[in-house]
Amino acid sequence: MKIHVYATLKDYFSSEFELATVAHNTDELKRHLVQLNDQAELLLNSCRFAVEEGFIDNDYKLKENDTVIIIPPASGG
Amino acid sequence: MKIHVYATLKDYFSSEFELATVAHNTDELKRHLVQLNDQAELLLNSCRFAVEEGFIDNDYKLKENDTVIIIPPASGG
Amino acid sequence: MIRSSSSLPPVEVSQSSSEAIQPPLEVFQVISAAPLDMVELLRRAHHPAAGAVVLFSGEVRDHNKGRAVDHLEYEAYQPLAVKMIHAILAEATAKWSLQSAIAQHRVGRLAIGESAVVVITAAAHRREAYEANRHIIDRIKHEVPIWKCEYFHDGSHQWGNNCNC
Amino acid sequence: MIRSSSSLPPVEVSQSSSEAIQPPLEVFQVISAAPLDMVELLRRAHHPAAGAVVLFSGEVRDHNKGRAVDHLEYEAYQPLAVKMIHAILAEATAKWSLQSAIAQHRVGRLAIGESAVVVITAAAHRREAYEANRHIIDRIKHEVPIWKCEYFHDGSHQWGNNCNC
Repeated sequence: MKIHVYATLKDYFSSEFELATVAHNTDELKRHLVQLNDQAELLLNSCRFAVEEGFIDNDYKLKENDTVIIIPPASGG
Repeated sequence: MKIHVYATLKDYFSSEFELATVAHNTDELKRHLVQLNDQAELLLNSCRFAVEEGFIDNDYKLKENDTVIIIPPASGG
Repeated sequence: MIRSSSSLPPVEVSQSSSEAIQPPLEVFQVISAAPLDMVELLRRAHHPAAGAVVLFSGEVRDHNKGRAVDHLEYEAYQPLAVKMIHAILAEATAKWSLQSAIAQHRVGRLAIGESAVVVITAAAHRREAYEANRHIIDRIKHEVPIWKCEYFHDGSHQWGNNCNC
Repeated sequence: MIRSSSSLPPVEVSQSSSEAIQPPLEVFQVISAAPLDMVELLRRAHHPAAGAVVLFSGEVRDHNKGRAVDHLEYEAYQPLAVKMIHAILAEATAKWSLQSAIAQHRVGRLAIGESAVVVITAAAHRREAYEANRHIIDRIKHEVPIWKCEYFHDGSHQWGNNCNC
């Protein structure tokens, strides 16, 4: 599955990469990503996840050919 | 003494005119003006008075050569 | 006795914020018969330390309280109006540590859609810029000797106590 | 499950105000790499029934938290950001019976003093224009996937959770 990350997440991962293993939901995806870079764990816990159609939560069943967008907290203020 | 009026007061008085009698303070001036047009009484009670130097109240001693500015309520809103 | 022209307390410039800069108060024609030039006013309000700029424009509506408006006329007692607007801007600049504060009010005849009054505030952060902006326009509308006369389609006119915006 | 892209309740257009007009929602490029054209945006926001226009501009400050800023870069996840900004504008338009609601956000590199985001609201009266304007910018800043990266004079950079305005 394809992963796209934005903003400060690019300090931890490539902006676009292929995940070898399939994650079936966002919690599983988070665990895979922490294995790739455990420094990102805290940040990942505050991120939202989306597929092309919009935001998803952990109930959404990820498929092998999904592109998952990982969205850090907005700039806020 | 010279009187200058503004805005809706011009529906009751000329915009600039000379008052024959001298009013010694703003209360006296108001009485003279009501004698000229008693329809203006209610409006005059909500007006502010000024001379060139700024707003005045009834304690200010008007002099014969003063120009008194009569200021209806602001447009508000 | 003669009272302060605007009944304002003396301006105290706050030095409490570390980012507070002694603000250069814009001095220019605050009452104007010519159309308001928003581009020029925005340019003047610009400041490298300001992260937030808020502009308010009060514009002539085509209807007021169900009546079709043809045009407006604004009248001011200028000597006092100018002094009071400057005092209001100076007080707001100090209170909200503004980088700039600008206000300009039209007088004379205005067509539908024209801007009668513009207020621009610039501050480090947006809360201050919004609050100061609204404070300034509220005080201009309530305190400053500027009056609106509405001319309706039916030929009648009315001096307004009611705001158009 | 897939959730609504913006988690917004459905838009309900209020018909309660007698002056409420079904507002024509401006549809144009809400995310833009090109400089924001405030004159054109103000022109678009113009409406004959609007007595009050409020413009907010979030601009790049030369300092943030005591550090000298060289320039900024903004990044957006555009497909979602665009949808969310349109939804925020539509909701505010309905809630405050706005005559127009416009927002435009820059992406890419911005110099000091440039405007990163503009929000314009037009309403019959100024309370609505101010409140809607501030609501829109607050939601854009807190909810929409747009991020700021500050590049400092010392060569370092920082992705910001902290607003520049």
